[in-house]
Formats: sequence, structure tokens, C-alpha cells
Amino acid sequence: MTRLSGHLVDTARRLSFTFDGRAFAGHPGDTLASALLANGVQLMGRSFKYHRPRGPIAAGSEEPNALVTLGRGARAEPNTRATVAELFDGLEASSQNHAGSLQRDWLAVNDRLAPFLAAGFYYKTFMWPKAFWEKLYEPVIRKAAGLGALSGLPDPDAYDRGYRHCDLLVIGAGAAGLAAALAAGRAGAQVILAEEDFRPGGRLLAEGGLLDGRPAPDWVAEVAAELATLPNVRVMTRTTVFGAYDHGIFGAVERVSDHLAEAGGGVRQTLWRITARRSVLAAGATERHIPFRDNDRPGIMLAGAIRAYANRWGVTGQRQAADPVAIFANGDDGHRTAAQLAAKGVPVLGVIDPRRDAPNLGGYETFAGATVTGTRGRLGLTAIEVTRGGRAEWLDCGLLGVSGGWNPNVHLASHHRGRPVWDEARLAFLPGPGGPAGLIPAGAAAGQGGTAEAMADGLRAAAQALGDLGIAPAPVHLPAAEAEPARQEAFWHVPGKGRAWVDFQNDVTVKDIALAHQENMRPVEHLKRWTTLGMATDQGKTANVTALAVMAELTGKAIPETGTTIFRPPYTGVSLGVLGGGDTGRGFRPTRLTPSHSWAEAEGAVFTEVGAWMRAQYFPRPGETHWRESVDREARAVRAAVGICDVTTLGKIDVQGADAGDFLNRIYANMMGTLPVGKVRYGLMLREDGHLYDDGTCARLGEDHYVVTTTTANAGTVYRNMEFARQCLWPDLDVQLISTTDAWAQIAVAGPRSRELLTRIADGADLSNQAFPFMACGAITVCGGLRARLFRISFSGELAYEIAVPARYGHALMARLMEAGADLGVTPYGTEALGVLRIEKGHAAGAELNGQTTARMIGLEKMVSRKKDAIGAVMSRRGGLASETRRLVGLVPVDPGAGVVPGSHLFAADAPQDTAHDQGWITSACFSPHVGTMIGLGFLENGEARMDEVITAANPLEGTEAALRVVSAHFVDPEGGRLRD
Amino acid sequence: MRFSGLRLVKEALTGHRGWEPLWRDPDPQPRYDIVIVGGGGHGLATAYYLASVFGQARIAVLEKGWIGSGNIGRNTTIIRSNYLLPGNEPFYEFSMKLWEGLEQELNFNAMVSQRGIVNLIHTDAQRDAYRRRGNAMRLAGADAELLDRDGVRARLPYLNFDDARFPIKGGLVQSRAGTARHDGVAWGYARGADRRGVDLIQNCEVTGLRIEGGAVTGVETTRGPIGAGKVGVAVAGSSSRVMAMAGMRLPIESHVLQAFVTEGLKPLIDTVITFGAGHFYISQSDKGGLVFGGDIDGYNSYAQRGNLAVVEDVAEGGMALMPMIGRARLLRSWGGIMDMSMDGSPIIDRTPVEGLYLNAGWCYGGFKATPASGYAFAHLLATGRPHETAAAYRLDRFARGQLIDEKGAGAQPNLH
Amino acid sequence: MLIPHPLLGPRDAQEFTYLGDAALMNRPDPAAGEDAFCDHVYLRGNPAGVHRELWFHEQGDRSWLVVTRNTLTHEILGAELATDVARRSE
Amino acid sequence: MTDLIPMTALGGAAPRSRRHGALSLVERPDIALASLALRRGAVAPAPGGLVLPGPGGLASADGLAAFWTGPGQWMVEAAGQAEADFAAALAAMAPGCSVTEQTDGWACFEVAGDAAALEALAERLVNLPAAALAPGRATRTVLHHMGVFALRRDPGCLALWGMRSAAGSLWHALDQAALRLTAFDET
Repeated sequence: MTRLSGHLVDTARRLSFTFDGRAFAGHPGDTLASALLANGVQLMGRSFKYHRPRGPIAAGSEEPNALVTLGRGARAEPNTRATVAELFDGLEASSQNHAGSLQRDWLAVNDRLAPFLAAGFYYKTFMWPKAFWEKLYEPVIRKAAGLGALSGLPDPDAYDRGYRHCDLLVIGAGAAGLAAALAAGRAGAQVILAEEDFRPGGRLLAEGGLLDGRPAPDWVAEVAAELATLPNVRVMTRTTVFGAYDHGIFGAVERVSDHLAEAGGGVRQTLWRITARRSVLAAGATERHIPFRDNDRPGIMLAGAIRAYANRWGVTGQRQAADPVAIFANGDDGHRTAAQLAAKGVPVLGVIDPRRDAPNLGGYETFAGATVTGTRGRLGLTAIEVTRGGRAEWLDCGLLGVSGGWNPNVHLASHHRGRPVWDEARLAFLPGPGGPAGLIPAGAAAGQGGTAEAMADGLRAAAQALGDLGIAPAPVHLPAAEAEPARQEAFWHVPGKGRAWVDFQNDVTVKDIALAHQENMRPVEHLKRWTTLGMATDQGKTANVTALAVMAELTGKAIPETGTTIFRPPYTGVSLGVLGGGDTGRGFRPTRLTPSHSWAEAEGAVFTEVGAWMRAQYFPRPGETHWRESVDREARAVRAAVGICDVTTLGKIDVQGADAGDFLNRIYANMMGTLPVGKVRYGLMLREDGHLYDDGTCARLGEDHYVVTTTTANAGTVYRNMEFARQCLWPDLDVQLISTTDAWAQIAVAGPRSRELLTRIADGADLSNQAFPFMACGAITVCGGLRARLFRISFSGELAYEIAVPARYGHALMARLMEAGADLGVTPYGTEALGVLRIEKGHAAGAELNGQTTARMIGLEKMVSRKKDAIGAVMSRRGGLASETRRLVGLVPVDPGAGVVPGSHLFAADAPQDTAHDQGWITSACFSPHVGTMIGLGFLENGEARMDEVITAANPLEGTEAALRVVSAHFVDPEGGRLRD
Repeated sequence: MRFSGLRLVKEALTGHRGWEPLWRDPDPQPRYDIVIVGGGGHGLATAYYLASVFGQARIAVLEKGWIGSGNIGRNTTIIRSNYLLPGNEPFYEFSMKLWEGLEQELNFNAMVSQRGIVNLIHTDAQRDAYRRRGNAMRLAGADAELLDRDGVRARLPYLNFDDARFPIKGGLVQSRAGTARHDGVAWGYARGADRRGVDLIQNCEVTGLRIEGGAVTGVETTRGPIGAGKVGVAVAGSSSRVMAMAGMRLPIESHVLQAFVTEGLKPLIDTVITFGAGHFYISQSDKGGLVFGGDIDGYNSYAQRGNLAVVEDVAEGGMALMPMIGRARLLRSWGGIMDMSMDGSPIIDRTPVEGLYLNAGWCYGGFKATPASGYAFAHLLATGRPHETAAAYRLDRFARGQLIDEKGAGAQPNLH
Repeated sequence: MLIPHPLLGPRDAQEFTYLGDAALMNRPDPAAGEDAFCDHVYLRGNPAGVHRELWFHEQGDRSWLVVTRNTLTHEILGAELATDVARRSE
Repeated sequence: MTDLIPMTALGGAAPRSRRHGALSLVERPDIALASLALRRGAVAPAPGGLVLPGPGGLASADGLAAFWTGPGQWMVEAAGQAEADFAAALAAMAPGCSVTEQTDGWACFEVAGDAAALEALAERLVNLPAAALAPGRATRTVLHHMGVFALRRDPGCLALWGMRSAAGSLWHALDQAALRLTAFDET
């Protein structure tokens, strides 16, 4: 069809696109909907429940019917509103939610079954037989439900995230928003103007009015041009502000390349978190329809949408240009549409208006005191029934515009659960109290819907915001708008037989509301949940207020007494891709690498995750075919010779200050202040509730200087808790804290030949047992003068050290130790062997320190000093903790070949295996090369008193069970002689 | 009136004129034997079981808004009994068994769908912890199954197995877990209680507790004073506020948990998946929306709404786990107020005030607990003794040090 | 949310870690006994309204702040360095 | 001098650099870093004549630079001193203060380019008002789940100090953001 005059589409350029495989052409400036309408296509989708044929009713993001799938393959995007999809060359769209073709959808049988599918029907049936729900009913329902389909393939596009800060965020670039942005921009405020459309102007592009005697889009272009010159103003088109969060934070999505055939390697969309000191909500208004019998056919649209298609896109929605157009309206606004269409030469049948004193603005017939009471046309409107004074007549009609008044887009104003208030004069809900602080509604969103009113209200809002911000205003001249008749009368639906749709997408009719009323589902929320009204993709934008009015009529109450409706984020649907934007693959969260990572990689290490860290798990050697072989070899090497392992991941906190010792006495359950300079002590940390939460060593490097080590997992928590103690509990202590975890590469050198190895690199330091005994620490140099810290501590139970050098040398130090110790049998070992060594020694680690256990449970209650106060000391002694009988024990299988499985539960040998008889669980297990069998650690009731008892470890989850003997948790050198030699 | 397919056919053919109100809207009586404060899932279930199982009469449920307006109407609808500790697991398994017969019992289709749940495993240490949990479930009579990586891949091929920051190494599965239609649960219990004579009184906010001589004698409400022999409080989210009327402080903080649903989509995800490492869980509703959530916002709140940072965090987790959802659109988000207790487990107990009973502290486990919570609370109210599966949910367990701390997070409610 | 840092101005709450009731600063004297500690550890203020609470600027200057915030509206009425508060109460 | 050969945080023998359109990224392993904290009640020193800045500030003088990290706490940088024991040198310049070696606790990446390009990148990385990253300002903040110090040395240079162990992740985040930004510019 040829376009009407005066549109904003670039008809000089042609864009090809397809819909359900059929090729069409449109132009830059078109949406998919405007281009399809221009091609005479009305039918674009099917409704959710009854699969009724549907066409667009709107020209904006509120569209509930014309949902299509854009693109294909991994880029297929379901449920896209054709009314906002910007046309580009090569666009592919397909209709959705039908079985068979869009024209012949066999699921439309549901429409025939509609009486059985009334509101809430599924709550009343499908209960028998019981097993059939998951097997039969639910799969059938699920298959029929849903709208479009995801491809099931990973989203191939890139998304970005960003943060912007401004003095004033203006939401919406229509009459009010442009005026507000211009005023604030000229005044020098930092302004962001966000517009969901690809073109600023809002309804000014759609209304067909004049400003200062020129087409309104000309003024829009002038303002946009001026705003572009202001460095303090940023205009963001294709950007939807979808949510208002606390303290002036807004979520916005910018569709960066959705309108491009090729994204060129750039991002698809960007999520902006905008922090604004003040905001103006100039989001406009959404027209509402009037339910009447069979009001859902393709070709029945909102009258304002018809006006928009005619003025902005130069198209009307009939299938043939000669088909007559009618308007059904309860106010003057509908008459404006008719007059404009008539002036553009569109055949206008007339305006059907229930008001007896309905006006006539010229160029069409007015059917005063009349209503539309029926329609015909299976896949598109062909005729309407007009009833006047009890007389009905059918009239041929190819397009019907419906106008029931306008609902201000109050959504963001109610995102903080502030309730909109009813304005009887405007027949609309306006933003109420309790809106986001600093958000000023303006223009149609505030009920000021006329062009002149809206512009003036935008200025008022800007002035208010500037006043709040302490910025002096600058003058703005507003152009004169034409008079716009806007009288209306409340008229909510046409009563009568048949089905009259209120919520199009979810197929909720006036009858469904009446049924909800009959069944006492009358509170608005019950109504919505019982009927699914307002739960469709438009979130009730086109339905809620009308439904409320119908319910009010049924209950005989006024609308505000019946309820109100609030909205939650997002304003329109936001893709999960952009919400979760950025790195979602391996870069999803940071990865921490140890200083010797690349060395370990070169050595062929297999890595494992520990917290955010990647650690070498074991180092397979040629000929080893199973990880156990490698681990056994590594563990044996430590017990027999010497092994080296990067233990940098343990947290390190540098503690300095005159009161550092006193402070650490309060942090650790055991005494730390008495530690001599040059010594290390093992320590336990409790939560204030008395439970154990971390352990590690504390080294005193100087009179006022300690280094605390934490477990890898708890480094951050311990630091935070220490800062809490320092700042909030004991602010008068002289203590300074700082983390140094990453600064030092710390290498464990463990095994009977560790001293020998270290001596070779220690620049002549005396490491003899006398000079540097067990639990000594000190500064030395290694490898020709590199500063280092040496700690004689042991996790393996062998003679062992940890040596720390600046992290940049960690890699080289590992290599040097390997070189220097080649003749000693030096062996790198990973976390698996580390685990074997510590289990053999009975040391607690993460599985034992899981936040549910106590010092008593791991047999260290004596470390909780009674001589001083420390965090958790008092609470560790209360009844429930003091009477705890579970103790950490060692476990070995009675049958040497049997397995020991962590996570098994422990039972007395002859006890029934159920919750009531559960006596504990296995925390850790491994094969012990030293013992020659699997061994385990576990918590067992009265464990200390049950040495040598044979118990049962049950693992019903995997169908295994083992007889285990209870032994001491110290499988190796229980006297601790080796580590002191 | 009994609901059935036959009835539906009859009504459909006669213009639906015969459907009766799902419940009455009675005015409050001057006095009841038992007043339940809170017309949410737990309060309604309590009233239902008091009337149906424990033979109590003269019961009222007082609801400040509309029936089901609390967390029963704003959650992610998951039911499961996959707990670790002996204080919890038997209780949740009892709840699961009640779910399994609920719809027939209530004559209301709450769409209990046992589609299973998969808790993903990413490390060896996590597998050990889940094995301990799975065994605890089996020992309590629940079902549980441990899958390896291939097992998970066969079942959920669309997860990110090849480019994941947290590689999937297995999963703990409970096949009997699943989802239920949350509103349907509230309505089913409400209708069942109403049919057994319970007065459901909406728009009736309790503004005070009448306590004389250390015993509760009634409540003050926005609809006038109501006498009561016993008062049971089941107002999760507002427990601290209501119990403050009795001068009590609770080991509870109120926190907001956000939840999310996408636009409707054809069937895609046929189970419930939890991704602990990415703070994300998801299922798909019968209507087609992907229903998902993550962590609580983390600060005390009564505002029933959360903030953007958490929205992003949850969506990031979802994208990392299943990048196929990138082109689905978030339709709606909402926030519910959780009673976050100091050990992450609930309280069903008497209080120091004679006749005043408390059901609170559900953290985000409240929905799945609805049947057992109602049953156990009714048991306590009717008999004065805790139900055997809820015996550990005592108010004094904190002082005694007998905590039920599944996560081992300590007295830090926002970590549970 | 934005936390009005007394030294750095408004900063996004994402930089902070939340702890809870500012009464956690009032650790009982060790001689006060178990009951006092139980109250301190488990019974915290949970008002629907103005709440004084602790936030740690973990991804910032590592200050603990006492923030006064309305839990019904999330409106923030003020923020102070916890050390200032702690020293004042000593 | 030791004969061990150091490795940069990104695992190379030499610092890494990369160019994306108007932006260049470079690793700076040469800068020594030490933390300095005042003892209780002490007065701020002026190490090497450097006046230690107030909250959010960055100051430099005579080859040293310092940025505020918290009440009574600073990080002090010395370009070209990474191989020396800079903490010891700083301790000597600031007697009575708590000084801790931090050189290898952190990894420094500098982004250079014109101010507009830098700001376009910065707004995609960190959530800070423009004033917090104006020339001469520095602050710790969060960047893609990592804690970083962001320093605007001058209009054309933004420095980011991140945990050394996560240097690869930080580099990746910067590199990807710059890449996407420049791709966007070209479309």
C-alpha cells in the first residue's frame, strides 16, 4: 500500500525482510509492525490460551498480541513485540504459539473448548488418578502453554555493563521529557535523557499536531540538535529505563546493535546502572481499550495506535486501503484520530461514541449514544455491529480503533511499592506518595497528557529538580501547541452476551472477572492470580485498570475502594543476557593463580579449584596411569625424602602496633601475646557463638610485628572480623592490619631431607635444630641475597619448613629447589598428597572445620584459654557445646582392601541404620601409603572412648557399607618426634 | 461443593452459574478457642489441620491483607526434602509425604509436580559434603541419588559443561522434589479450612496481644478485639514485629529475597536446578515462565523489594550455568520478606507467655515446609507437645547451644 | 543502594559487606556471663523502621560504618565511622 | 643480587602490553609498593617530602606517589624500585609508622589514551562518579568481582592495581572491555 503523506519513514531506501518465510519490503524508520501493516498484514500472532488469531493493538512496547520470534538459530529471540522491533535489511521474523501455520492453528480447538477452560479451571480438576498429573496432564498443559521457544543453544552475543552518574535522569523523550532535559541541560546540570524508542519525540511523532505552526517533529529535531551540542547532556535512545531502585539508582538497557543486520563484533545490548541525584519520569501514557463482544480480532486496535501508524509511519491497519475505518471511543481523543484520518483521505466510517452529546470534529460521521456490540472476520476484521438506542446494525469495517482513555505510565513511580491514586476527573491512576525519592513524574505520566500541558509540566519538573540540586535555571521558550479537545466520560465495557476480552494475551474476559467475583476471588490480587489477568508479557499495561473498573462495577464499589494496581520491575522485558552481561564463561568469576602456576603447568600438573584459586592437585609422571599412583608417590617422597608444594593460598595478615599482642590474644582462643619474637604458634579462632571457624599459625617477626595465617577459604572473613574487632570492639588498641597474601610466594619444603635442601639455597644461614628449632621463624636471604622469610612449621608431621619470597620469584624458587634437591629426591606435591599427609597426621582441614564443629570436637578444647578473654570463649562453654560428645577419630577398614568413603554415616555395628541411630560421619578419607590401606577421619559419638571398636560406615546413597575400626586420628608419628628433629 | 472434572463439565455446559465462593467472608466473632495470626500458607495449613486432624472447633485465621498475600504468594514454588541435619531432615520429609497426598486431601489441584531437583556439584569437597547430605536423606527415608558429571550431562545437556568457571562434576538428585502452584496451596488450605468451619478473616490486622497474668487472652485488631484461648502466630517476615507486642525479642532478622520470572516460553527445563557456586536456582512453570532466584539482598528490610546488584548477580549466575537463556526476557521480579533466623532453621514452639505459640524463622525454606509446618504447629497448639519431627525447633536452642546450622555460618542471618 | 560514606561521599552498596545491628559493637564484659553473650549474639534489633546497622567498606577504605537506615523505605538518615561511635561510647 | 629471574604477574619475563584503538594497556611490574599506616595517635609523616593526601587523593613528588587507602593509611609507590626493598626504605623515611611490603601483593596495569576514551572505558569497569576518578584522585573499588585500586594519574592515564594472584582475570576484564568498546566505536 502507498504511505499516507507526512510520515517519518525514509521511503527512498528499501529494506527487505521476511515474516513466516514470506518476503516483504519496508523502509528505514519502520518497525516490523508498521512494515507488515503497510503490506496489508494484520494477523501476526495467536493468543496464549485460546489460540485466537491476533494482530497488533498498539504501536509501542505495551503490545500484548503481535509477539514474534526474531532471527533464527542461536540468535532466535522469542516474544519480541513487532511494534518496537526496528526494521533492518534482512530481518527474519516468524510467528509463534501455534501448531500448524499461523493461519490454521489446530490448537485453536481450545477456543471451542473455552467454556471448559474458564478462570481457575485447572485448580478444580486433573486430580485423579493421582499419578496422572506428571505423566499426562502436566506435559500436555506445558506443551500448549508458553509463547515462543528458545533455541536451546548458547546465546552467541556479547553483552556489556556500565555505570553512569548524573544530576538528572529524564526518562522519556516525549513532550515533557524533551522540555525537562532542555531546561536542565541549558542550566548546566549533568543530564541523561533516556528514550526507549529509536527516535526521540514520543507522542509528538504520533499526534500529527503543530508546534508554533510547524509539524511537531520539526521542534523535536531542533531540541535534539541543541541537546547534542551540550557537553553536559547525554541522550540515550534505544534505552529503556526498566527499574527504579534505591537512592536514585536505575537500571537501563541500551539496545546497541539489535537494529543492525551485523553487530560488527560489538555488543548486542548494554546494561547501564544509572545513579541520578534527581529524576523526571516522563514516560507518557498508555491508551486503554473498551471490552465488547469479540473485541480481539486482528484489525481492532487502539485508536491512538492507529493515529501513530498514520502520522509517523504513513500506514493504516486495514488489509486494503479502501476498507472503511471506524473508531469506538468514550472521549474526544478518538474523534481526533477520525478527523486526522479523514483529512489524510482514509475512508472513515465514523466514530461510535456512547456519549449522547458526542462531538464531531469534521470529516466523518458521529454515532452518538452508540456502542460496538459485535465483530466479524475470522483472521481479520470485516464488519462491526453498532448498537444505538437498542437497534443493532452490521457495518462493513476493515479497521476499528478503540479509545477508552489513557493510563499514565506510573510504573517506575510504583517500583518502591508506592500506590498510585485514582483521579476521578482524569479517570486515571496518577503516581501516588511513596515513590522513589527524588523522582518527579511529569507530563502524561503525571496525568498532564495534552501537548501544551506536558511540555509545561516538563519545565516545572526540571525547575523542581534544579531547585533541589541548587542549580540556577536557564530560560526555555516553549512553542505554542494547538488546542486538543479532551473531554471524556467513564465507560468501561460494553455489557452483553459473548466474550469481551480484557487481557488479550492471556485470554481473560469480562466473564472470567465475573466468575472470580462469584467465587469470592475479589481482592485485586486474587482476581489477578485466579484469572491470570495482568500476568502476560505486558504486565497488565493494557488490562489492569479496565479489569479493576469491571470488578468495581460488580461489587458496587468505587474504583479506588476496589483496589489499585502497582507495578514491579522491569517496566518491559529485559533479556537475561544483558542482565547477566559480561563474562559468563571461564571469566564468570576471577581466578587466582599461585606464583608457581606456570612452573607447575610446565611440570604437567593437574589443577583443582580451592576457593578462587587454581592449585596443583598432583604431578603425573611418565608411566603413571592413575592419579593414585602419582599421589602415593608424592606422599611417600615427603615421608622418605623431601617434597615441595606451593602454599601461597593460605591467607596472610600483617599485624603491627604496640598492642598487636594484646589484640591477637583477643582474636585467638589460645594465648598469643606471650609468643617470643622469632617463634610461630598454632592458633584457633572461634566465632563469638563459640564454634570453631578458622585455624592457622601466627608468627612473631618483631616486638610489634606479627604475621597471621588463615585457611585459604577464610582469608577474607578473618580479615574482616579482625578489622571489626580493631575498629568496633577495641578502637583504642594500637593495631594496624593489612593483607599480604599475594605478596609472598610461600613454599612448603617438607620431609626428612628438607633441612639439607634448604641449607643449599639459604646463603649460609644456620638451620640446625639448635639455631632454628621447631616453630622458629626469621628473615634470611636465599639464592644469593633474595630476602625471604623462613618458618619451621609442619602440616605433614615431618621435619618441614615454609619459605616465603617476593611472589615474582616463586616460580624461579620452585625451579631452583628442584635443581638443588635433585640428588635428594626432591618431589613436587599437590593438594591430593597434601591431603594424604594431613589426614595421616590427623590435622583438621576444611571438611572438619565446616562451621558446625567445635574445638572440643577436634580434641583441642584445652587450647581455649581460660586465662584471658577472647572472641567466642564464653559461648564455647555453654551447655550444648560443652556436652557435645562427638570427637574426631581415625578410621581404618577391618578388611584392608575395603574403601573408606567420606560422607558415609557412622553406626554402632549392630544398630539399625536410620536417623535416630546416626552417630557421626566420615569427614575425610584417602589411601594412606604409610598405613597401606584407606584411612579416614570422622566425627563419632563418644569417639575417644571407642578406640578399637568396629563400627559401620553406611553409604546407602551409593549402596556401599564398610566395617571400620576406630583408631587414633594420628596415624603417623603420634609423639611428634619427627617434626622436632 | 466438590471439585472434579465432571463438575467442571457440568458447569461449563450451564454457564458456570453453580460455582460457589471458595470461602466465606465472615465477620469476626467475639471469641475463638484458637486464633491464628497470619493468613499465609503456614497459618492456613495450621487452621486446616487443627480442624481436620486435631478435632478443634472455633478457630479463626486473622489476615491483615488478603489470604495468601505473604510469602506463600511470592516464592519460587520449590518443594524438596534434601536437608542434612537430623533436626531438619525428618521434618521436611514429613512435609514431602504430605505434599504427595495434598491435592486429593484438599480436593484442590495445587499442581504438585514431582519433577525432581538437581543440586550441582563442582568440587571433590562439595561431593563429599553432598554425599553426607544424600546419606542423611536416605537414612531419614527420603530418596536421593548421586550423579557423576556424565549423569548430569545426560540429564541436563544444555548446561555449560565446556567453558565453565565452575566445572560441573556431578549432582545430588532428589526425584520426588519438584514444584507446586504456590497460590493454589494457599487457596486449597483456605478452602479446606473454611469448609471445616474455620473463620478466615481478611483485612484484619492484629495491632496488639492481650496478655493478662502472663497468659494471652486475645488480640486487638483493626476489626476490634477478639478473645482467644490460644494464639498461634505464623507471620514469617513480620515475626519480630508481632512478637514485640508480647515484649519478646527473637533470634530473627527480616531480609528481602528477590525472585524472578521470565516471559512464557515453550518447555525447556523439566526439573529444578540449583547452582550454589553461582548463587542461582531455576525451574520452569507450567505456564512457561522460567522461575529463578538467588541470594537474599543481605540487609535488614521490610520493603518487599530488592536492589539491582542482586538482580545482576542472579542473572549472571544463570547465564554462566545455561547460556541458552540469554534471549529470554525477565518479565517480573518481586521481593519477599524472610524471617532469617540465627542458625538458618525455623522455630515452632510455645513462648514464655501462656497460650501464645510461635511459628517463625523459615528463612527461605518456608514454602516447602507449608504442610508439615501447619501440621506440627496444629499438633503443638492442640496437644501442647511438639510434633516428633519438629521437636528440635525450640526457641531456647540458641541459648542452649543446640543449633541446627545446615551451612555452618553461625549467628549471621544473611549467610544462611 | 548508596551508602553515604563520611569520608568518601555516596558509594554503591555493592562495595560494602553488611553485618547487621550496630549493637554488635557492644560486646559484653567477659564477666557478664553466658546469658549476656547469648543476648548479644542472638537477639538483635529487627525494627520495621529506623535501624542502626554495621556496614564494612570491604571494596573501599576498609572502614566499618554505622549507618542509620529505615528498613521500611531504605531511606538512609546518616552514616558515621564505627571507630568514632565506638570511642564515643567508651 | 640473587640470580633467580623474576616473573611478571601475568607470567611473562617482560611486561605485557596491548593496544585497542585509542587505548593502550600496559603491565607495570617495575613499580614498588608499600603500605604505610599511622600508629594510634601519630601524626602523618612526609616520606621523601611527599605530603600524604586525604581521602580519595593521590599525590606524587620526587619519584614517589601515595594514595589514600583508609583512615591513617596509604599506599606509597616508587616507580622503578620493584627489585629493591622499598618497604625498608619507606620505613626509614617514615619512622614510627607501620610499613608493609606490598610490591608483589598487587599487579599494576595502566591504561593510556585520551580522556574521553579513558572515561568511556572506566564507566564500563567501575561504578564511580566522575569526580572520584578525576585526575589526582584514587580509590579502592570493585571491578568485575575483584577489588582494585583505581588511580587517575593524569587526564590520559588510568592505573589499576589488582591482586597479583588475579592479575590474569583483571587483565582479561580490561582487555575485553577495551575490545568491545573499540568494536562498538567502529560500528
